Amino acid sequence: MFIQLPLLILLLPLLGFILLIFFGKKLPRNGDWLASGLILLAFVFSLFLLVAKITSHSAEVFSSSFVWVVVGSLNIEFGMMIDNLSVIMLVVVTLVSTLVHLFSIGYMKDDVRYSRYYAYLGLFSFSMLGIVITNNLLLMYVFWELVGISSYLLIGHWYEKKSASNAASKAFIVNRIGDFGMFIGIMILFVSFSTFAFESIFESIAAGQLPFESTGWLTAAGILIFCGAVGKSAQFPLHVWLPDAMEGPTPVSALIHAATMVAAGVYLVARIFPMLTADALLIIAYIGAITALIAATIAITQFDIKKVLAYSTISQLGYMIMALGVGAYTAGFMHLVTHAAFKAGLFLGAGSVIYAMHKVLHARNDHHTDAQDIRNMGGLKSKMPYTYWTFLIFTLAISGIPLTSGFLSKDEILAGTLAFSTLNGHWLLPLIGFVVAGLTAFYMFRLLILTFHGKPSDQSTIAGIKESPLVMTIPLMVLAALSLFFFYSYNPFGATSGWFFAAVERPLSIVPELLQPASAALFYEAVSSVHTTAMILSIIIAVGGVVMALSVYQWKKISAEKMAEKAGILYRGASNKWYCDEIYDRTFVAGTFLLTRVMRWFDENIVDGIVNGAAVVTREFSRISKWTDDNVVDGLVNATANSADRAGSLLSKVQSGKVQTYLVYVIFSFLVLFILFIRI
Amino acid sequence: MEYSIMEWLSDPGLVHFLIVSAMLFSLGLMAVLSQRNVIMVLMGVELILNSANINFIAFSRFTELSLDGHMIALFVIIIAAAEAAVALAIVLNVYNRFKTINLDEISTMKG
Amino acid sequence: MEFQIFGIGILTWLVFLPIVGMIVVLLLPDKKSNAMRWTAAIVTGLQVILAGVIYAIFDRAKVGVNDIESFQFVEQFSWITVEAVPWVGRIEIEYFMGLDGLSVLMVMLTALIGFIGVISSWNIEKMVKGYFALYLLLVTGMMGVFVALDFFLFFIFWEVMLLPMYFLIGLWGGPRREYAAIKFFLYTFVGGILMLLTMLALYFSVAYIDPATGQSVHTFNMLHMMNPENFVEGSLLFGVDTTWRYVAWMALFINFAIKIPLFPFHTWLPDAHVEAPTPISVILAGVLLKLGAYGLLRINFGILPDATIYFVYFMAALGMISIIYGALCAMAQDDFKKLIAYSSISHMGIVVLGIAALNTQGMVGGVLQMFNHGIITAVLFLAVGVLYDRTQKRGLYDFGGIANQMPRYTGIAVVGMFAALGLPGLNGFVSELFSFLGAFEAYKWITIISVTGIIITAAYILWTVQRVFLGKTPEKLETLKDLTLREYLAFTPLIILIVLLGIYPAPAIELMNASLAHLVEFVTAGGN
Amino acid sequence: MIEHTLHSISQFYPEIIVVVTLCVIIIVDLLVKNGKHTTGWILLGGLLLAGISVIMQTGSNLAVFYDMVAVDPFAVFFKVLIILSSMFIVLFSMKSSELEAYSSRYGEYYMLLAGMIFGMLLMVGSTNLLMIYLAFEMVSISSYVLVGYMKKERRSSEASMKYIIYGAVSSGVMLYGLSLLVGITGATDIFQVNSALAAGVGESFILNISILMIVVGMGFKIAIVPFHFWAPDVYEGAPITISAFLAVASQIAAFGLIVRFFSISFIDSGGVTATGTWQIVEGLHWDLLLGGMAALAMIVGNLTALRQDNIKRMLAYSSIAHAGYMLMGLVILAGEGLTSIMIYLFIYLFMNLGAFYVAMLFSNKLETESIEKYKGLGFRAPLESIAMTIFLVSLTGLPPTGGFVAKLYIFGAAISGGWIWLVTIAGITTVISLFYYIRVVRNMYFFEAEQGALQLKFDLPSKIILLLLLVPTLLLGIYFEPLIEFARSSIAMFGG
Amino acid sequence: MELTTILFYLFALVTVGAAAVMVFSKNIVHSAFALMFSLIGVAALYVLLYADFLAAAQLLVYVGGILILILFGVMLTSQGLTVDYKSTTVNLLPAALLSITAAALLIFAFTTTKWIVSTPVDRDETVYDLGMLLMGDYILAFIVVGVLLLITIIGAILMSTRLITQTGKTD
Repeated sequence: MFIQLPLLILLLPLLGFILLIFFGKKLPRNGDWLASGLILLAFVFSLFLLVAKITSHSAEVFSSSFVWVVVGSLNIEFGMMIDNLSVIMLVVVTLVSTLVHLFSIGYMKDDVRYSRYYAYLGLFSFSMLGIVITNNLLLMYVFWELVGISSYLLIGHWYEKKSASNAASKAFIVNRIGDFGMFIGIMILFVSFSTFAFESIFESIAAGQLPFESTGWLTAAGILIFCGAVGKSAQFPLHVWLPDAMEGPTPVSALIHAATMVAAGVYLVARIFPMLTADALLIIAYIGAITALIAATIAITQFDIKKVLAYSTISQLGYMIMALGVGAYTAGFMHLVTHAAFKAGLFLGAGSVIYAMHKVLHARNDHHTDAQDIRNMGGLKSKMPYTYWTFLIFTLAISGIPLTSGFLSKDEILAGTLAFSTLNGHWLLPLIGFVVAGLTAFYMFRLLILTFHGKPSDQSTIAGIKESPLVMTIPLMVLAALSLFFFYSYNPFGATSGWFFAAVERPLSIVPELLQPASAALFYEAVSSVHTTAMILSIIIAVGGVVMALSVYQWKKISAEKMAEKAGILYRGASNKWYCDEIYDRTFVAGTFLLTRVMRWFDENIVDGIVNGAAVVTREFSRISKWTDDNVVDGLVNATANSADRAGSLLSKVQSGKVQTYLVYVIFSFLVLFILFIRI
Repeated sequence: MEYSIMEWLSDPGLVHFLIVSAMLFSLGLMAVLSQRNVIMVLMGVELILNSANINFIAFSRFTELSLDGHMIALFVIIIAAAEAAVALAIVLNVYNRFKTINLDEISTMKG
Repeated sequence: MEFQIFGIGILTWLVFLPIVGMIVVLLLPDKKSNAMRWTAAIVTGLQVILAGVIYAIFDRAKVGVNDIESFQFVEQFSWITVEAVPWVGRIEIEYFMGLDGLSVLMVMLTALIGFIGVISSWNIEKMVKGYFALYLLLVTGMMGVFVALDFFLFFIFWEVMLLPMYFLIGLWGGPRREYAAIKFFLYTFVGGILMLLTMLALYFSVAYIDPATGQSVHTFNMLHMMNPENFVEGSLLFGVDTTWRYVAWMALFINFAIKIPLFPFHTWLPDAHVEAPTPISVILAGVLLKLGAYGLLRINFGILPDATIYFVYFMAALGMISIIYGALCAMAQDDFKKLIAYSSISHMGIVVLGIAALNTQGMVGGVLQMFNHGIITAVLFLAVGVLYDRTQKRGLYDFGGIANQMPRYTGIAVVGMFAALGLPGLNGFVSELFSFLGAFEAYKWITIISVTGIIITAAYILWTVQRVFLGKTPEKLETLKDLTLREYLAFTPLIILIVLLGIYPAPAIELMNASLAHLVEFVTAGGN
Repeated sequence: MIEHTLHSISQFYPEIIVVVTLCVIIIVDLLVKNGKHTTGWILLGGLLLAGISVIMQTGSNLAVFYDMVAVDPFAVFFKVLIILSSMFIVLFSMKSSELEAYSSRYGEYYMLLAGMIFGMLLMVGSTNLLMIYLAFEMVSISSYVLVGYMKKERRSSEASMKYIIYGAVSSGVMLYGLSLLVGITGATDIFQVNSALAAGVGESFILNISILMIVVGMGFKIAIVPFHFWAPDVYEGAPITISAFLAVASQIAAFGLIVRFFSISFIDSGGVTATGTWQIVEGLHWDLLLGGMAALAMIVGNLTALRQDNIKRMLAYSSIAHAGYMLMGLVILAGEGLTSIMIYLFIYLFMNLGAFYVAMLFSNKLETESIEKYKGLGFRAPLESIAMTIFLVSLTGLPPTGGFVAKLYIFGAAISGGWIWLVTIAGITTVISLFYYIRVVRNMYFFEAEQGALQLKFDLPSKIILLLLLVPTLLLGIYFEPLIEFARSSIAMFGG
Repeated sequence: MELTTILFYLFALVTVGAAAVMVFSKNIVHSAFALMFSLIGVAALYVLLYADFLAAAQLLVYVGGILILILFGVMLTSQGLTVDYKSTTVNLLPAALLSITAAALLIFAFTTTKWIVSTPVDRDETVYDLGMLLMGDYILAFIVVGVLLLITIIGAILMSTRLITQTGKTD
């Protein structure tokens, strides 16, 4: 059951994809019911699997492989692996996917490529599920790329818009850069261990084998594979694609760019966690921290509702990565799960708002007002009650207010970073953690307030707003419910006592002892000692952030503009996304383009020139092809060939047409040959 | 055995004849290479052939070649005559076409 | 050997069927252009069937390479024998053909691409007779190179391709076809001369003792050349790691590098591709480039293994440069065909990198990449051809929004593009994967640098997709029609192969596994 | 004495037949003056008979006329080639329209042709220095006149004059060289020359001078650089048939002479060494000398040909280059080299005659020899253009044509002889040669014919002659075993 | 000093001197006559070398035949009645250099070579022996020369007579 069922779950969305891509337009309702039904079925199976696994075989790992191809004497195997991590992910993916499918029925109703959209959703779900259940790096990489391509297709769904197709390409290429690292990491491991399977790799490392006999390469391998996560989970410095990816339909953002695909990086790190050395983990932690901080600061300054959420996502992903880096494995993974729920909810909520705005604007034939700019909104609370209340719950959850799921996971992460700093002295990590917690609360409430509270800038627009249809609000409600604490732990202030912590345990490190991070036991001891402190601090900071937001935007005690002015360069930096895009454009992108042009020039002039050989031959070419040039060309050719009375050139004089001159040369050659000949 | 120059000079042998032939050869060559007039060139050719003939006859007398040298020389004389006849016929024909027998003016084909 | 049709071996049929077709085409009256088309289609179609038969009965366990016993479908008989020349010994040239794991996949590729080329040639209207006659001659040449086991025969087939190609580009090509044609001719001819000289040097250095008569026989037989014991003591290429062996290796390498084409011998390719008519581009990229890599494997690796080991690093480095350089140049192109041409350089660089690894993964990757690249570029060139037929344009900026007008076409083309980009699930990925895996084992840094090529590849391919297919449809393109049935016919088998081999490459890999493993063993042992 | 003479005559049928044919032509020409090719047919018949009698000489190996001439397989091979090419030339002449203006002089034309053929047949058999010179002059004097046959043409006259001046001087120099050789060795028979040299005359300085002087004369005949200057002008000025004859038959005969002369006179009679190479007479290095000249010929011939627009002139330079390739065979001091020369000549006969023939056909219709004017001919004269393409491709040396086999053997011989530098130059120049050959092809095919240009129609005999040349050119590229056997058995006497 | 020595130097002087006059004379008719003297000198040298028949042949063929031919050539190719006998030169410097080098080279070679000299045979007359040789060893050459002369005659006639075209007009 633990092998067949996951396979079925995996294949259901693929079936949907194939059916819809070929027959989508011929099916009634363009097949949305088919796609949704299939994914729902997958969800049901996943849920069943989760329950069965957690309750009856919690500690076991089910694995199955088959030989994909034989290369030389090597068997390259493919297979899958079901453990608690993967069953939880299965449920998360299928659930969010199901809800997004449902939501899209409303949201994408009038789209020209409706069936194509659902097909791509199916492709995405299939690939994502593949990442979840695979048991080896190669297949992981395969699905990794496939989610990349489905993400590309979905971001570029409205490809008539230049910005959309740009964003799609950008997302894919930036991801490729990360995947480049991952690929090299995989190569290192494969070349060393001749296998792609996690299990076998770990066994080999545990047995003391190291890639190229070097601990440095082991660390490098870990970091390189993590590069994949950097790309996919939009970690600094490869985070630039995610905000742009908001060009895709909002449900897609919810599914791919908030809940599942971007979390794949976190999942990957969790998968390879045992083989990461302390050095690698530290780098991971810092990358996460930096990402969290940068994204949070940017989020404060954004006005596009989806952009705010996008940066928030990056920030939260940074959190998760940081958590894994410091060793708070379970907390990090749990944040993935909880975040999936509330961030998907936030996006769908935003989608609901945008849908409503768009409808009004469309009805008014207004194509200038930006349906996504929060400055054009305000006071939507009464118009869209369902959306508002669910949105509020999500906001609370992400801000880490107690009684929400977000509080549980975030609190554990903060405690983890604190514990880490007590163990290793890296105090910057908890500091960033807490600052970001405060920033998160602030910008999320800013968003909430500006969107739903206060006065709209244009009353007439808001007047026409209507609540979205049920098919869109029901997913919101489901997700809102899932953002509450009791799904994860009966204790609202402590996640450790819940089933989740029991089910997902931090695996043992298998790297050589000297390279290991602090052991789980040591770590948890430290965590428990700082837990209370962390919790109190986090609550204070979260509430502080909320209050701050309220005082600026709700009560207008503090002027946002003045604050921005005071922050000066910091504000400008943040509002311009710390110029990451610009820097990349000016350096890497421009550099590459320059290089390509240089290469092209080089190729068309230098290489062609040199390879074409002696100048004579080259000129002969052009002469033959054009038959026109007679200056340099003829000079050279004549030098070797002949032409009457060209001074200085023996050969060109030779065939002068005068027989006596010929004879002079004959006799001369005779003498020359004689001199050469006699010497020999 | 030591020869003085005078002794050498006073006893004309093979080498003396050969030297005469060499001088004749180079004079013939000179005519061939430098005279513009075709007929002068042909006269030069005759000189060259004659110089070769002197060689043959000289060898015939001074080495073991015996009468073979005479024989060859005889044939060379005949061939020289034949060649001269054909050459002059061609020259006449060229003269009819070009109205000149200056070799360097007869060069429409070159390159 | 074991499989004959009317008493003639299957390989002979395979190679010379197109010649039969050519004669038929030549004999047909000038007006009957359709009959000529059908003749070509039937002949190449028969080749596909024969290739299918070979696939079905090919024994996957036999290794081939340097062992005559384990070659399959062997046809060997003396072609030219001059008995006992006093100062040379016996002279022998054989009609010697056979298949092993190295060549079988290429034969299939040639058959398939040859057939598809005919389909896509259907709308050629200019001098149909000449076109198909030359085309079929070309196919014979290509097929012959892949099955020849006698160097002389190999060389003949190799050079036979030159002239038809020259005319096919020069007569049916684009505006600068003449320049492209002569450039192609010149490059290949230079290589050919180098190969000729090396072949002769090999011939005079190799002599085997005929067991029947005890005579020492000079031979062009490649398998005899692969046996180091057959090198005559004191001959030019006798010994191991001698300068002349390096020189010979280099001469052969340059010849093959020109065909592959490797940087810096590649500049004929963009011109040839751009100017050639669509089906010829397909053939050129689909099969002709593979001849180079195949030659490297069969001849450089097989006959001069010691020099191969000596130069292998150099080869890998050139592979790397080609990958990066080709990709960068591709990115800078505005011409669709030129872009694909440069991408071919890049992709063939992967082949070289893979086989330079001198391990099974790399070799398998390399050879599979040859096959896959053949399929993929065929799709891409066909795709360009479809647009060119409709608009007479090839500039990337001439298009946009094609996806709206021609959704099915877009789907197919984009699958091809993604396969070229190395998307998992499509065949390009599998071969690139194994090539890189193998190469990484041998050369860490070279491979790491090479892998950056796939990023650039992604960039230019996506950019191309965006420029051509995405965006708003300009008005002038609004009348475009989607694919016709004939075009479908050309695309479908290729797309099926792309997907099939992407998901499950084993059917292709198992064909060559044993041979390549043996070749690796053979070369790394220095040929002993 | 009389017995020997009579016996010699019985071994001398081919030459006698040619001379008799000559006489018959004179008589017939006096009787019948109809401006038709009657005399041509007579010559053709005579050649046929001569050919048959040559073939009947196969296998005999003797010296006739008091060791003046040898009748041996080597001579037979070359005689076959000479007669074959002569027959083609006679056929060409019957199809040539530039000769038609002189139809009243057909008799003389064929007489001179017969004389030239007679000289060539003597050339390849001569083993006596006097006979060599006589044969040489025989060929020369006839060809001087034939080159100037088109009397009304300025360039024909000019060519014949240049030719005779150049030829007279060259043969004069050669004669001088011969006289020195005779003086040094005291012998006129080349076998005696050889034994005298092998006995050690020891005077390498004067010997070298004499050999070089002989090389000047012989180099003039095969138009090898640097003694080639006459060739382009003469080929251009002469009637195409005669250009072709000079380029092929004359080349063949001269090579026969050179090969025999050098490899008998200057090879140490000790014969073949253990490694299969020959020893040269001490103090001589004509292999390097000839090698250098071969290299020069390949370079100069091919490079200069690039610039030519006149097809005859281009083919002249190409012939110079081919002479260079063939000469490579002689510098290799082994039987393979000679075999490869003979194979080359055999194939060269068909392909070069073919190229000249198509050029002639085109110039018959187009009245121009400019390659530029060939534009669009590929569509106006399909068969002829295809044939031309094949001939040129064969001259380039691409398989599956005979030219490839020829190059293969020459290159192979050079490599096996260790002359890598020479063969490298040969390779490079072969690439260069591609340009000018392919330019003709390009002009024929890659340009549209001018507006209103008509199809060129050729009569059936023309096409049959074409096929007679085309088929061997192609066939020899695929199956050449008999040719090799023939060539190989013909030089058995040199290899011991 | 013996008579033969004096005669040798005399004849040698005549031969070479006349040849030099021939080469350097500006008047072509003068040159022709100088050539005659040179050829007579050669004939005299032949006599010194006991080649009586050859000397006779030289006088007959050369002086009697070739020279007349040359003079005819001079006459026929001179412009009309106003005879321009001027002969000018080209390539003077290279020609002189090459000729002198050639002469120097040859003389150097001749003087340094150790010739295998046998005792000179003082022949009475050579005609009979030559006749025997001509009918014996050199019979083939004799015949060939016959054919050659035939060809020459045909050739010379072909080249020098005016062409009668088919329409009957002369060229």
